[in-house]
Amino acid sequence: MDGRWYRWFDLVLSCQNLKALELLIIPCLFALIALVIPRNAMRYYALIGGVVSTVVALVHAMYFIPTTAYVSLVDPQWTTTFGLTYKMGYDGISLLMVVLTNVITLLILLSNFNKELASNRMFTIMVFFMQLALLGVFLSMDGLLFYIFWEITLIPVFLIALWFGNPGRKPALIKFFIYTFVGSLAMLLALMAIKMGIGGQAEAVSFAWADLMAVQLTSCSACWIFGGFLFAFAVKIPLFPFHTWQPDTYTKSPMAGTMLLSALMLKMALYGMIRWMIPLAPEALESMELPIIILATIGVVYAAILAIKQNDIKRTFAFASISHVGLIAAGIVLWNMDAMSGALIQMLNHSMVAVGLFLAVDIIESRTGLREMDQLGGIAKQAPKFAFMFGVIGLASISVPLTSGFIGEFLLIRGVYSYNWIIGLIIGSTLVFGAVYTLRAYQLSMYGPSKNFNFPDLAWNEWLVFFVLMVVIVILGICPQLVIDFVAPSVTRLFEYVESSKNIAL
Amino acid sequence: MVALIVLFLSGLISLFLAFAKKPWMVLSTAIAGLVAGGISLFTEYHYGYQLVGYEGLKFDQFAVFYGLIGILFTLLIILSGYSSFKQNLNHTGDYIALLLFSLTGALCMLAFTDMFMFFLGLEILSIPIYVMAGSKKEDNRSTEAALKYFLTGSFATGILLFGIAWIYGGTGSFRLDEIQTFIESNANHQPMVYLGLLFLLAAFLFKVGAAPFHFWSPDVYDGSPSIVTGYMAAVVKLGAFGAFMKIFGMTFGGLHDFWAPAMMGLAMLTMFVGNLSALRQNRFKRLLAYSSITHVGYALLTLIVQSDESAFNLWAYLFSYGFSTIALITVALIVNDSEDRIESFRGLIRRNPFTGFVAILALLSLAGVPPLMGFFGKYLVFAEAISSQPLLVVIAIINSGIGIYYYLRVVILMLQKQDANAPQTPRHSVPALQFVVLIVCAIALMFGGNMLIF
Amino acid sequence: MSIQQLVPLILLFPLIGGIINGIAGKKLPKVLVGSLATIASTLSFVTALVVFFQLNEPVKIHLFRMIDLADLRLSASLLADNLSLWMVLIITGIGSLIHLFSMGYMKHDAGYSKFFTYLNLFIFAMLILVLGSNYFMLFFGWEGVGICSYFLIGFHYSDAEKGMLNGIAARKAFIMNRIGDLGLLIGLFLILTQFGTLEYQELAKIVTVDSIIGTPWMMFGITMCLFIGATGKSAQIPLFTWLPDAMAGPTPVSALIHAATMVTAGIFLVVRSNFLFEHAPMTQEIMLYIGLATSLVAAFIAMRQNDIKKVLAYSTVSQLGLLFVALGMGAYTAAIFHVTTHAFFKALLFLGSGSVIHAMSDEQDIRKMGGLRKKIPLTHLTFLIGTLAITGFPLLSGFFSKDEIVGHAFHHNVVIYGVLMFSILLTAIYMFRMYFVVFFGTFRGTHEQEHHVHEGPISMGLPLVVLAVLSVVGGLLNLPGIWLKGQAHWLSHHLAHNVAGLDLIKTEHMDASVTLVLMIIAVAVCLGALVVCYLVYGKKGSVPVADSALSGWEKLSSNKLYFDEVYNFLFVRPTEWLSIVGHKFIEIMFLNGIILGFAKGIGASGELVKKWQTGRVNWYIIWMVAGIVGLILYYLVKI
Amino acid sequence: MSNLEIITFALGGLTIGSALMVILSQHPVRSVMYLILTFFMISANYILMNAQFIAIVNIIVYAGAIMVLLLFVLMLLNLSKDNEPKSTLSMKLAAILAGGSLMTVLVAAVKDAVVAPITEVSANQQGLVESLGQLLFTKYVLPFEISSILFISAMVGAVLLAKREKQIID
Amino acid sequence: MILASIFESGVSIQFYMILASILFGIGVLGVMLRRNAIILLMCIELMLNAVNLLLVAFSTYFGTGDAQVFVFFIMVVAAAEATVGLSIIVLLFRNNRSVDIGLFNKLKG
Repeated sequence: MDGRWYRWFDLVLSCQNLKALELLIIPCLFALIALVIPRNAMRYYALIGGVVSTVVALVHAMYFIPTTAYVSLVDPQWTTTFGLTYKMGYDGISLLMVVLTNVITLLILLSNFNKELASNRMFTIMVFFMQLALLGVFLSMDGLLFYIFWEITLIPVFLIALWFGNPGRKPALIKFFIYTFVGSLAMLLALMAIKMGIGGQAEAVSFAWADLMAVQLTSCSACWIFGGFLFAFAVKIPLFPFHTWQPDTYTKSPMAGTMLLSALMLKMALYGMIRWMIPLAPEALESMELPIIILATIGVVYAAILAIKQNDIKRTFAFASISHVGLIAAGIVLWNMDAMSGALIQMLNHSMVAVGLFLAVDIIESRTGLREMDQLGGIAKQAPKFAFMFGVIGLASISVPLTSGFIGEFLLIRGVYSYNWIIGLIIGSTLVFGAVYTLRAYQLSMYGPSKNFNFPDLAWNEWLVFFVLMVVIVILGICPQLVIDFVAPSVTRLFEYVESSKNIAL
Repeated sequence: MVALIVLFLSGLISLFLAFAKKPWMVLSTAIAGLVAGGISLFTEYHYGYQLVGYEGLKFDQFAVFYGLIGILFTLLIILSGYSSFKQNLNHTGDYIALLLFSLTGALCMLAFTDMFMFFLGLEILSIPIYVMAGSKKEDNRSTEAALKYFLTGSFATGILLFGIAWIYGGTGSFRLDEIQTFIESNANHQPMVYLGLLFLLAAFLFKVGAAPFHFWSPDVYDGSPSIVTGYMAAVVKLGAFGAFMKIFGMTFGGLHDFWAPAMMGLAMLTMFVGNLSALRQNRFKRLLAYSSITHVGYALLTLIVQSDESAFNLWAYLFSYGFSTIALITVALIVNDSEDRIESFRGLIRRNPFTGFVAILALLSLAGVPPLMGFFGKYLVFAEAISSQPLLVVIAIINSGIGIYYYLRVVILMLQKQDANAPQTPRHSVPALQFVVLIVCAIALMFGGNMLIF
Repeated sequence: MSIQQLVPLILLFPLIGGIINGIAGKKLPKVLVGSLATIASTLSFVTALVVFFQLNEPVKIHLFRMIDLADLRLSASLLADNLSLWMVLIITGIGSLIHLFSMGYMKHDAGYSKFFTYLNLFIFAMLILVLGSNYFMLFFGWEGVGICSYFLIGFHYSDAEKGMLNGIAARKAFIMNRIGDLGLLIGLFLILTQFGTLEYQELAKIVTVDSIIGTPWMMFGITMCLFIGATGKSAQIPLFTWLPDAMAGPTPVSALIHAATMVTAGIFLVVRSNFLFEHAPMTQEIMLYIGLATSLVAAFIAMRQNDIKKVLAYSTVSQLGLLFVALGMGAYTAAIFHVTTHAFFKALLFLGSGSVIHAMSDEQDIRKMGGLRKKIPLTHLTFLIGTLAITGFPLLSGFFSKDEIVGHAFHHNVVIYGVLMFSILLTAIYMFRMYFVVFFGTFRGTHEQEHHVHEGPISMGLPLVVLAVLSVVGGLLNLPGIWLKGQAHWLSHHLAHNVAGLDLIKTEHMDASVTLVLMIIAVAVCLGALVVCYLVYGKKGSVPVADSALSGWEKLSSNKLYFDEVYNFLFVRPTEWLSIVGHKFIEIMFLNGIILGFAKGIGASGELVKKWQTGRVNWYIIWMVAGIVGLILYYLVKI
Repeated sequence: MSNLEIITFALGGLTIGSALMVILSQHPVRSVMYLILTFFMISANYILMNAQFIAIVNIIVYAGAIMVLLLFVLMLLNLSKDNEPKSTLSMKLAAILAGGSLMTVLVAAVKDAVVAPITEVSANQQGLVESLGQLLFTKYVLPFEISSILFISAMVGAVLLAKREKQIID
Repeated sequence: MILASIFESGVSIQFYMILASILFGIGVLGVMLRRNAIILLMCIELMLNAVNLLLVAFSTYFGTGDAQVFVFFIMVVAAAEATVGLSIIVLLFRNNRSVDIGLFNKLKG
């Protein structure tokens, strides 16, 4: 116990290596200043915040040289007794997610711009708070820090859903919170296990990523640790049998909540798989690969089939989301360059599509008050711009060529296919089923003669959101190599790192 | 030692100053006494001052740091309870003096070196609280709580004494160091040692409120005046756990293999009982009581897993737990209706944003949501335990998962809008002292956790 | 400009046209929109012509890297060779004509600019499909045309009565195509796994007999997957039911996409992959029989269809079946030849039918027409030429192209020849039946319609005339040896490079006298059908009866052999059933039930534990004592 | 068996008997009386064990002060009637089961105990006032002083609880 | 008169250990069985006396006085507890006109 009491005071002295942290500080500042911004200026303020953070992220991306692989932001030279090191930094993969986070946050703010919600102080604060937490997740290079940020993300999204969500949300939200919380606890368990040396291996020096990587696991404990992570991520993604919170939560959340959940929080879990789950316990990958892929495949087909006859349009897209992300998860555990590139591209695509689709749903809902497809219809005639944009997003969702969705799914299905052709064939059916439910949803709501509700076409901010999404989708669909070049060195480095750490173990 | 005297004297002076019917004088005496006590405690440790002649009390690092948070919590509780204390001018001095006396008992329980001081300290800690529990004299619930606390507490005292007697019979000494030496130097022990140990264990489990010795705590927490509940949860528990750690973590460390499995079983039982009972509670303090039972289950992990860090981990855990409890009790004092229903928190965040915010922080901290202090407390305990007792940690984690439900229920209630047709609950004004308490708690809950793990 | 620069231009014109129309089309005057689109398409055609005459050897144009991974290099590049340019000429040529036709046909449609946007984009996608230098590009175009087709089929989605139905037809088309696409995609994966590249030229070099010895199953797998893709796009059994439904789209769309170009993408795919198919005889056999069956089934169904466009649609399916028979026999140039002529006369027929529909104020049922011969003479004349061409009337284009396939079939297997001839006979019968019912007899429409019947504007007439001329003279492209020594088989020679001269050899070794006999039989079949139909429908003027009055084979034919019903029963219903049942039972009751069960179980045990807290001190102490007893027992047991 | 042993065992039996009567008598006053008797028996035991000071204090404090206080309260509250409600059968059964098994396991645990051999046989003067006084005011003076806190809090508590508040409206 | 230590004349320490255990057990039994709060208080005193007996027995057996001082403190505490306990009981009686602890079960669940 000696000395512990005084170590508090050493903290200030030992911070030596703090580099530019503006990525994290900007949302933090914007969240704080939002407390004193007058209500009628809030929407502009929020938009400025989104733009600033996006620009900063883009500048980081511009100055990022893919081949240097890792840029450190915080690298204290000390370690706390309990191993929390506060190490933060990014490589290509992280930076990609950082840019994605900031862009999506901006889009979320923008898409809410013409709503009453945008003037809400708490909403603005929560969005920035969420951005901060997400950036923390993607930038953390310390296991415990990762976990902490991971858990923090739960709070703003929960509050957004709770305060601004649809009627009857409480049970769904409680289910969501507890489910994901329990999942995260499993991850905490795994992190502690790997740090504290369960199953005979030596204790790790700290929670720093590299230190955790250095731990040699026995294959048994590797499986447990892998499983702990997997549970946390599987709940958040969600993979097949752990998805039951998702449709309810998506349906009951407000647009911003749904977007945050599907476009960003879900990516967090996938990112976690790439950065933490597999690298920390690669020994278990061999035995866990097939079960995960099988679960993913079941999820892909199952959710797609369920989506076919849903009447609630939001619920349809919720199931669609389950169906799509299963494929990404399968691609990640394949753990090879092709599938990983596909997974990353598809992650971007899924974010864009999620934002687009849920924005479309919200536009429909806020203008007609309806989400039931059998009562909708004829919107395309009244709002052709909207119909077009919705169509484009829908096409990206069913992975039509020239959209990023196609590239992603092409690489992913190919990856799964070369792993096992039967599974590849089954998982490939997502192309067919995806078309079935997406087009059904699109047609039932948009086609047909006009119904007796007034449907104004897109407002400028909505149009802008869709336009940005469309541009990103198409650019990625035509030049996926942009993304691949950006992340490939980092991914390669990650693979080599994992491979070398595995070799020592054997 | 000086701290003890200072605290006792300030209690005594408060008692008599109360005749002046100027409550602020009592309060300032108490605050001065607490501050002086804290400072003297710290300097005593720092300069190694030791009363000559008798070694019944030893203010080592352990005692000082446990004692300091005891003093801090008492200070916060007195500040928070002042507005209710001063309502009854006749007894303001009594209340504050009793709390201070009780605190001296807690200090004794943290600093004792033999069973005399331990036993006396325990009684000095308990007897004022028996009285305080019943201090709402016209309220049947309060008197019932006092009766239950008194009866079960005295019974537990009997158990404890029986245990001490057996220990004495087995080892021939009342002094902790002698007992420790005796236990560590002998391989096989007489049944008396084991019996004494088990009776002591039972008594301790009673004091901290672990199953199946926990039954008193929900009723007593529920019935007692809120401020007493806060004191019981924060300070009494601190004293009891401190002594527990001293006796079981240190003195009986040699017999760890014997008692740890039993304690493990009871810790699991405790977590489940606390958590499951808390799920369907409608009264806030009762919920808090069951939550505290669960937390006792977690804290027991530090005892089960013996390591160099145990004492610190326990300290950190109690530290984080105490702030949450005090914050919640303060909020309950400000907001709660006479029935103490959880429903009265509905829409708190809109009515009293600051109060609601602190309450939510405290609840989430209890639930162990990072980056609040409660998470780090929990984390320290679990991380230390995971390599030797993975199963126990898994069960604790499962319980954390169950526990989130009832915390979340209250949190959601606070966050919700009020029904349009429901009678509007008034905005509650927050007295300045309670506001200070809330601010201190909020800061501690938000940033204290990070400090804990340095 | 060099070919390297010209070829991308071919692609660029329709793309630019589409984009301009898409963005600004609503604000521009209609004439400008239409002519812009038409000019874009025409410019493509002209450029393609220039390239066509300049081209000596295949040219590959690399545009940019698309995906560049360790073992997966996919680039956006184009390949200009004889085959692709031939297809480009057909697409842009016929495309331009149809654009022109549409300017008149769609004049009164609200979605005028949207229509031309889609048309241009379709041309663009189709050009990518044929010009791409690898299967990946092909797949891009492949799906792209699917999407354009989807939007064009569902073009009138906001119609009061038929909007939703149009949508459903579009969706059906897209999904059935998607099933085929999945097959194609798997085929691509197989090729990648096996050969490591998707470039046609590299593949053609790699796939030598030596390198694939020992993997006949792989070749079979690859080609079957490609063929599945082709069945989807080219409407073969089992994926053909979408094409007749696709007639929900505007008529020019049917002409362009569902007759002349898109549906021949499957043919193009197989011809492109001939180096693969040549090594998979089993696939070729399967292809042949499927083509034969499709041809027969579609012809049979067409016999008792009364919607003018449906008849043409089934006729298209039937002709496509014929083409697959050719491909199955390895007669690639014959297939391309027939694709070309078929594009001419089928586009002509569709445009003609469009003209008829236009004249009849959107009436499509032939039973409500009749006697239009006098009222719209130009349409009548061109329609007649189209009909004669498709039925193989001597010396018209269809005669020669069909003849070549039939000749191959005769040499391949006489039974197949027989069945094929039967199918051709059926084709002749239903085509003449339709022709006579529409143009002969008395007018059977409403008075209003009669009053309104008129020829379309010049923009509609001109394409008809051009296509009619082409339908007449198209046969010259590939005259059989007995007709014009020396200049014979021009197209076959032209494409020889692409198909490695495989079937040219077969063609040239045909016996002249046999060819002559076969021709005579064909002529006999055609003329026989003409005479019979004239007698029944032309002279007697009998009108097809209502569907409900049919029985026996007629009922079967009229109900499309119940294909849709069977598919519904086998695939659609079970899936929907699964969806509903899965949601209700697996999702809600089982998976959610487990979670809720957990929650309920915990809640119930909470209630139980709460009961433990009785509120009575005695009990509390009893439990404490029990705890102590337990502890001591633990001691007694342990020590 | 020596006389002393016989006396000791008889005394032990009487102690147990009177203690049992405490919990078995229905009338509270009788219980108190039996308890006083038990205290006397225990004091006798103390004397047998040569602990005179404790024996005297036991009688003075317990039998004299505490029990009289109890009796006084009993009378004051008019509770001397035999009106204590019976516990339910299940509770009785559970209590007897728990208490019986407690005694059984206790006896089972201690019956084989071997207490450490006596090292100082000679020093048998501790039971006297003098030696205890020595201890109490030298070695254990701190607990002795600190027990004052206990008493003052007990006093304050008693006053706080038992005092009748002035009724504001009388 | 100073008696010789009883343990020198053949009585085993076991006897007092068992006697104290039984007395303690009787006290515990009483606490569990009775419902009159005052009787409960008495039973607790009985338990404390059993402890005292045990301690005095050990004290005599070991020949040290510490345990007797401890007994002294136990008595001190017992007195304080009795004071507080009785005042609680008086308070209860004043509010409820009864000291039957079976009636005080409003707090439960």
